[in-house]
Amino acid sequence: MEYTLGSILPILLGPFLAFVVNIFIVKKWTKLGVFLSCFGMFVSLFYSFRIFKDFVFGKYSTGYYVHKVFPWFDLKAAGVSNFAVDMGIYLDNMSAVMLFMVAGCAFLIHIFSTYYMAGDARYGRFFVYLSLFTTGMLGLVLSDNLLSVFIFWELMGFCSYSLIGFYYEKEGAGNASMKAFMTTRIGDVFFLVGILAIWTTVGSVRFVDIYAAIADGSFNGLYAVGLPLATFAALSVFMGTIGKSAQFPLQVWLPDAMWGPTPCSALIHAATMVAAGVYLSLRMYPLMELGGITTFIAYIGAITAFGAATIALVQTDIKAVLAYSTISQLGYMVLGIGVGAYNAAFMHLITHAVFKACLFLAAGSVIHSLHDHHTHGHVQEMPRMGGLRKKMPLTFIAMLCCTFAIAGFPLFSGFVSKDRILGDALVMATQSKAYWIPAFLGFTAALLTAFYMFRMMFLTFFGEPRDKDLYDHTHVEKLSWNRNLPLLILTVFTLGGWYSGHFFGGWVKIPGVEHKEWFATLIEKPRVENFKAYKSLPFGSVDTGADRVFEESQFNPDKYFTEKEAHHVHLVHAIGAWASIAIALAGWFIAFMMYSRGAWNPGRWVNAFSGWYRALQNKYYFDDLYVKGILQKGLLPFNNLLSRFDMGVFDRYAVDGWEAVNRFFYRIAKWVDDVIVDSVGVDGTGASVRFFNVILRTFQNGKIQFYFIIFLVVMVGYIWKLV
Amino acid sequence: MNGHSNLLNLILWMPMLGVLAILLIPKTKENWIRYTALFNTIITFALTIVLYMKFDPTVPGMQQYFNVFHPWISQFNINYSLGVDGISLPMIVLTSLLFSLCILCSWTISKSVKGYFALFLFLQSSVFGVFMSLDFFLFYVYWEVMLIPMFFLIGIWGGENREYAAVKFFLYTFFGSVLMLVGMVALYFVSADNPDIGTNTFDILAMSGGKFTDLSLRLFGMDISFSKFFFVMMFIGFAIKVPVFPFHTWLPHAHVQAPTAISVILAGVLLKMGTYGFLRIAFPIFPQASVHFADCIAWLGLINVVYGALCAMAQTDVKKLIAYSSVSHMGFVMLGLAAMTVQGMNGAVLQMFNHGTSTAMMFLLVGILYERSHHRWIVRPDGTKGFGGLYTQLPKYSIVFIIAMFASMGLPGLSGFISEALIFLGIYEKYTTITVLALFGLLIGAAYLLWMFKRMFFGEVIEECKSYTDMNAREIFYMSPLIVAVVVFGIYPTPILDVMKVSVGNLVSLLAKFN
Amino acid sequence: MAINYLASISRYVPELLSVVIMVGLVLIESCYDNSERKKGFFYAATFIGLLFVFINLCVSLTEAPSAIFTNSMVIDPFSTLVKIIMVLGTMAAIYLSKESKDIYGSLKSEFAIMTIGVMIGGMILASANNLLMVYIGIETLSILSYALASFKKNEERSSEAGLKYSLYGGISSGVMLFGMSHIFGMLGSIQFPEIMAGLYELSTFETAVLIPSFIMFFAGIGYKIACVPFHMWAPDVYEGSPLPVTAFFSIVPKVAGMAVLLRVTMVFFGQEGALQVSWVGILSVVAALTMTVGNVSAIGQRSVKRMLAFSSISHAGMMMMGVVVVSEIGTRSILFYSITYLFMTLVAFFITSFVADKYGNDHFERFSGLIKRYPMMTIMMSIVMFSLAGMPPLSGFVAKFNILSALLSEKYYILALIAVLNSVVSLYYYMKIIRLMVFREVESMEPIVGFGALNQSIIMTMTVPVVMIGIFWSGIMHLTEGASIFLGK
Amino acid sequence: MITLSSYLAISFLLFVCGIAVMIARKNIIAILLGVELILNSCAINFVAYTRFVNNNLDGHIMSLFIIIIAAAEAAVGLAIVIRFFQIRESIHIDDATQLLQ
Repeated sequence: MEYTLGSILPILLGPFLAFVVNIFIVKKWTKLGVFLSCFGMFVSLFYSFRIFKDFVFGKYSTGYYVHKVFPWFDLKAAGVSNFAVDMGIYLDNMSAVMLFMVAGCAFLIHIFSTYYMAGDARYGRFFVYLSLFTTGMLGLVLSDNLLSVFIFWELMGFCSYSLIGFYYEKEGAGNASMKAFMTTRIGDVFFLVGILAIWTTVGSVRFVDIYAAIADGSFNGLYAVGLPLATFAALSVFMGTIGKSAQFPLQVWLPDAMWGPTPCSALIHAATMVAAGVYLSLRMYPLMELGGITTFIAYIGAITAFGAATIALVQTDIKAVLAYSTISQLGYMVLGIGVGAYNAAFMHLITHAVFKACLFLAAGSVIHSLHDHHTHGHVQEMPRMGGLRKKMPLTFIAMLCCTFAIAGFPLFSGFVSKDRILGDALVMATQSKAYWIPAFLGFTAALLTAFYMFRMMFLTFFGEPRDKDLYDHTHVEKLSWNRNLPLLILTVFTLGGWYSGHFFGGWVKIPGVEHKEWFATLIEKPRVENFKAYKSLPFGSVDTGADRVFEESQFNPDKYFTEKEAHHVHLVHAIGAWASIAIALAGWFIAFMMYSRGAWNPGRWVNAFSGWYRALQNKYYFDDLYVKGILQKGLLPFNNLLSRFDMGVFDRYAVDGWEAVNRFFYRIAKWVDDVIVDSVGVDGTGASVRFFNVILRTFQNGKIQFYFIIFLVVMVGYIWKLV
Repeated sequence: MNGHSNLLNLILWMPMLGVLAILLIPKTKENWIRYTALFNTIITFALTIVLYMKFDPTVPGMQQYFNVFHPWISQFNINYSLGVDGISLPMIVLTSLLFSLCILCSWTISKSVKGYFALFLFLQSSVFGVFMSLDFFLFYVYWEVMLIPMFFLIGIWGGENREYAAVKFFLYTFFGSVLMLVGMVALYFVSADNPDIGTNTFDILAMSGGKFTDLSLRLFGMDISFSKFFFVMMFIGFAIKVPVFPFHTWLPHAHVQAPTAISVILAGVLLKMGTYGFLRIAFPIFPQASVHFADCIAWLGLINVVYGALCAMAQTDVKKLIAYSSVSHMGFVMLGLAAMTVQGMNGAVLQMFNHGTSTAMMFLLVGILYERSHHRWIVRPDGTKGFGGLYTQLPKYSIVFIIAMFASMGLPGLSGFISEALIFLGIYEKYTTITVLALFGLLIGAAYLLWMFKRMFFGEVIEECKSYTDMNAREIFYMSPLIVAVVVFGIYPTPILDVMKVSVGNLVSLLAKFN
Repeated sequence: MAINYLASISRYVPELLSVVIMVGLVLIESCYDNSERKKGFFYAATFIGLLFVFINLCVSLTEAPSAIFTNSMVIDPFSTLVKIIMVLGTMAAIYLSKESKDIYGSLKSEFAIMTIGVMIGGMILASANNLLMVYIGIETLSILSYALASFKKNEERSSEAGLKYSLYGGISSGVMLFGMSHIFGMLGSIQFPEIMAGLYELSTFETAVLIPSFIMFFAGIGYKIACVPFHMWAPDVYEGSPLPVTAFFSIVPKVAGMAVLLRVTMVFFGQEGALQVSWVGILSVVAALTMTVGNVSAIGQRSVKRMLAFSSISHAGMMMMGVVVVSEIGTRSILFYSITYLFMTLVAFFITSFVADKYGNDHFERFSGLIKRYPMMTIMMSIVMFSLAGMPPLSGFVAKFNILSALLSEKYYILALIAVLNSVVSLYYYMKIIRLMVFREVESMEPIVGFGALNQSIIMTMTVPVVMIGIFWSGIMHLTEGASIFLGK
Repeated sequence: MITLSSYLAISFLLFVCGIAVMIARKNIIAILLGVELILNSCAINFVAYTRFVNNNLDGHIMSLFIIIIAAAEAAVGLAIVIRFFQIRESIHIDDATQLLQ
């Protein structure tokens, strides 16, 4: 396949042009606009798939990449500077997979939105944002450098702001959107610091250049703010991930993101936005490794995974459960990065995107059906649901599959990816004691995940309806293509076989199907030494793919290990796999006992751990800490103080003060006079004037003889001074 | 010395022609006056576009083609000398653009229309003069003349406390500029001693290039470096205009009290004159001192960024908030100047332009709102909401506001980002700590704007906002060029960067010699 | 000898003509009874006469300098230019007195006669080339001024002003004379050229002995200029005198004093040495003090007249800065300053006077909202105020620029800084009046009688130079450059 | 032998007396007299210097003029004092303190 402008850019231009056109037309011709958005997305999906096909079915080589550059702007001045900023497109296996996933999910979410948002007053506008949002993510994936990553990254921040604040009549939406934007922006600022650090060191922010610089050792021996430069840069970039991917301690924004319409939650939580953070960390993995912060990353990931899972235990809002599960799963991905499970982390990103998109859409489907006739709003509270599987069987099936996937049941995608992460964590733990805690937290979180997901399932779909009135008003699910098709497609992709190559774990072979561990084969850590002499060509020139020879890669899971190590690793992986299965089942069992059978009363647990329960309900008080502690008690009073200082003190005394100084001298002059001659014939008009006149008399007291004295004193003074 | 084109003359005097025309129109024909002013500014804008088209971006320094030179005062070797280079061209274009938009925005002014528009055009001419002068004396004259219309425009058409604000603005700036005056005259007298110049001169270009590096002067029995001493003088003069902390306190007053159009001009153009002064005068003439004081400039820039942002956050008056945000944003320009690298300087000049457009949008929007509400409280002093639910009530307005707001906070894709990124890139290597801290200023910048937006636009429409009407055609019309500018230059900054990069590079290489 | 005198007289026409006018006016005054006809005739004679003086002076501006009356006076372009300024100031003051209500109707003609007398004193001072002429000039100037100060003879304040003025004048002229006598004793001559020649032959000890004498001499001149600390009389006198008198005082005696100070400095201290150092040292301190005290005092004033009076003190300080540099460029800048200052002050006093006549006082508040009633006058007043503060492109700025360039050409950086900072301070109170006129609401819409068409056009005519000199000052520069001081050799 | 220094001493004495009178006396007429004393001390100086040091007429002319001008000054001064007295009915200098800052 030829990589030209025409074959890559439509991915981006599809949704982008739809966005631009829609700005102008969507209000008047809503249907056309919506169609345009979906069509743009389809174009994007089509071209993404072409690339995906070329990379995965065509070249099938780990080293294959396409890099295209075109100039953006430059500051070239003869003899002074040669500085130029180029944009570019960098395609390798990872971005090809990512592109397909993003475009696919986004397309399906677009389709679903035509169902979900149809009655909304701002139906059209929603698609405007959606298009831009997708553009941002696709652009980020296509980017060949950190700067354009940052640009699209921020663009997504803006879109998430707009989408979360979509229902702007609600005060809460305003808070949530601002919170989302500000929290991620904290990470962004660090990310920008990282970009600057890298840019000034490497002289470029292209991935290939950074890899080459790492290989060349350009970072060695350099320091910034007391840290080795690589560590500093890696930490800064990772802070970007923490913000965007809602890692501890900046996880607070993501649950609030559900203020937006549910499809947009699906987009934020699955394909875009949060995925971007992990994607960035994966791209910058060599730097993280060089900076030696992988342990730190593992801890952050594990803490997030565990902490969010615990909070999810007590949520009653269906979307909130999903939101915390997202944070938790993102924690897994970050944990994966931390323990060196590069491949698995990325796979979890993809699998999670698929099943989480599906979960959210399904949740949306549920919520959309549950219409409260009293408040005229949708119902999201699980305590009011129950027994819905009869009313909406298709949604139920979709959601069940996804729950299996996320809980890590065998055969489903979540098992494939999560198990590998946990396995690698276990391997790391056996090698270094520092990793025991992340590994332990990871396994615990897996148990919790299974538990809270099944809790959600049981509460929603099983048992008796708890709000009879609501239940009765709920329509039986009618098949509609734009509601069920996306769910169906996504459900199909929750199967693990799409990713592992073996639909039945390798035990059952389907005849006629070649079983390839394509994912594990194609995605591997960037090997920086390969980039020492890279070649990037501007658009328009002949593609370099032809003159480079890429060998078809073979699956070799042990290529990083010696034989002895490989044995050990296999053993640990096997233990990990069985443990995960056991844990998933245990989670299901507890949830079953509690919420389906009612054998164990959750209330007792609540009472027993009431302190913890409260802490969990308050999300470990992070919001309180940030909003009340830091913002309301710290920053705002400080700002007010500063502002008052600025206008009250600074301005009054330092600036208006010059007049006061004048008056001061003026008064001193008067006062001196009062010492020399006492006051006679004060012509005061009022008490105050009199008072000041008595105290502060001038030289200019009107007494001519005093003037004479001054005259002579000064003159004698001059003479005395000069002679 | 004269170039082939009289374009600069034409641009400079066109508004004065407008002033004359307006003075001749009878007071009662208010619409005639408005249309004359509008017509005049549009012609001026067209002329600046012609200038832009004819401009040759490859020439470093002044474009001989456009030079205008007439002897003025032979005794002092003062000349009426105009020129344009890559640094002044964006400013000239920005000026003419903003002025023509502001005429539209002042359409509703009803108090002595004649005086308003006459002064307004007078202001435009003097601003052009500042950006075009190549003679220090001429520069100074325009620099000061500009204060007079400004004083009246704030003082007559301003808000409640306008008198105080006008006087403060005037005195502050006057204070700074007289220091500059001393520096200017001192330079004149030492310039003859320099073999490169040979004669007493006010010619900025002749004096540029670090020719006064080795001079010293005696003050109170101490030998002080001439260039450092007068750099500080000029620094204060320009810093007040920028405004750099601690010389910034006139700005909130002036902005809050000034009528909308004047706020726009003040923030959009006049503040840029300060940084332009650095680029045109302080840096080229005293490069060595500039390098010597770069640390101070950088720290002051940082203080501006953070302090301005923190103060902005505490404001309950929208306009004051935006005024402080200008303080913060001009801090970025100062940072870029302190960097003295290609990226930083280009970023600074670009930021001057971009801040001009984005902050103009903000002020125009606040003005539009003010016309409806007649107050500007986000939260009233008694704690009640001043605005609420504007998003629902004024959808078009809100969209434009969002664009302006995000442009102002430097969202990629909108104009502020590239300039800020360039500035940071330029300054990072030299001042890592400052960069990191300044980036937090950026963070706070987002915080106060979003917080303001949340408080004013989200939620239910409060009772008093229900009567507000959305933007009308005129308002949309004058906002649209700015929207286009903000978006286009955010995506594709080359049209501006191209004209200025060679000139800026010239300056950077000069400074590099002394680094 | 007789030929010599005849030649001298031919160079002395302006002064003689002025004397003739003065005497003639006395005659007219005494011959006619009080009628409108007399008034017309009287003023016609005054203005036509002064116009002749003016024309004569203008014509002689380009003539080569010469010493007349056995070297006791010099007629050089410098003195001629100073005289031109004084004549213009006098004419304007007389016109103002004619229109003003502050001068009693019956005394208006006397005012004209006396101001012409003061002007003659100033003329003598401007061309004085020996100590006697300086003394005679100062006394002529002073004695008539005493009378002018107490012109509102029924008013206690006015007569008190005259009293103070005369007593202060007495002591300072006495001190000056005492200094002069010792200078004469040490150097053996009262002629400037001879004194100058003698000065350079003195020993260090003798120089040191002379210094007190010079300081005493300076005290006399300083009193006339009203520079700090010899300014004490000025605020009281300015306040007590009628407004036209104040206007007159802030121009003619000041310019004359400045001329003689300049001449003395150039003649006696033109050469570098211990004398020059101490003289310049005193002058620079005095100049800085004068400016600052004048400005700071002006800030607190309620009355516009007093504000203008104080500001005239600070302007005198500014002009003295030009003396400090002791060079051609300083002379030039002072002359330039005087010319611009003349017009600015006149316009300011004219407008103030008419407003004050309307209300009976000249407090700042009386100017409130003037723009609503008299926009043109407001614009003129604003222009003048900005000009006084030194805003470009008005002539006040150019004048200050000249002074500044004189200072900086001799590298007096600190003085220059003091000078410019003072102009910031001055801007504050000048702006106050603009603020009131433009920004405030109008007190009443009643017309102000003084602002008739003629007066308005006169004020506008006088404002034209304020603007034009600010923009096209090359010609005036040329004029002042030509008007160098003739040292009498 | 009467030398120059004797004259100078006398004139200085007179000068100091004049100053003292001007400062110390409260009677306006007396103050005017003080002025006269000062002027006369100057006249003595001029004459003495001419007599002992310079043999030209400058000093004499000076002193003549001093006498004339002193008279004129005294005349105007007295006129003003009379005016003041008519209004204020006092010639006490401390009554002339209407004008002050």
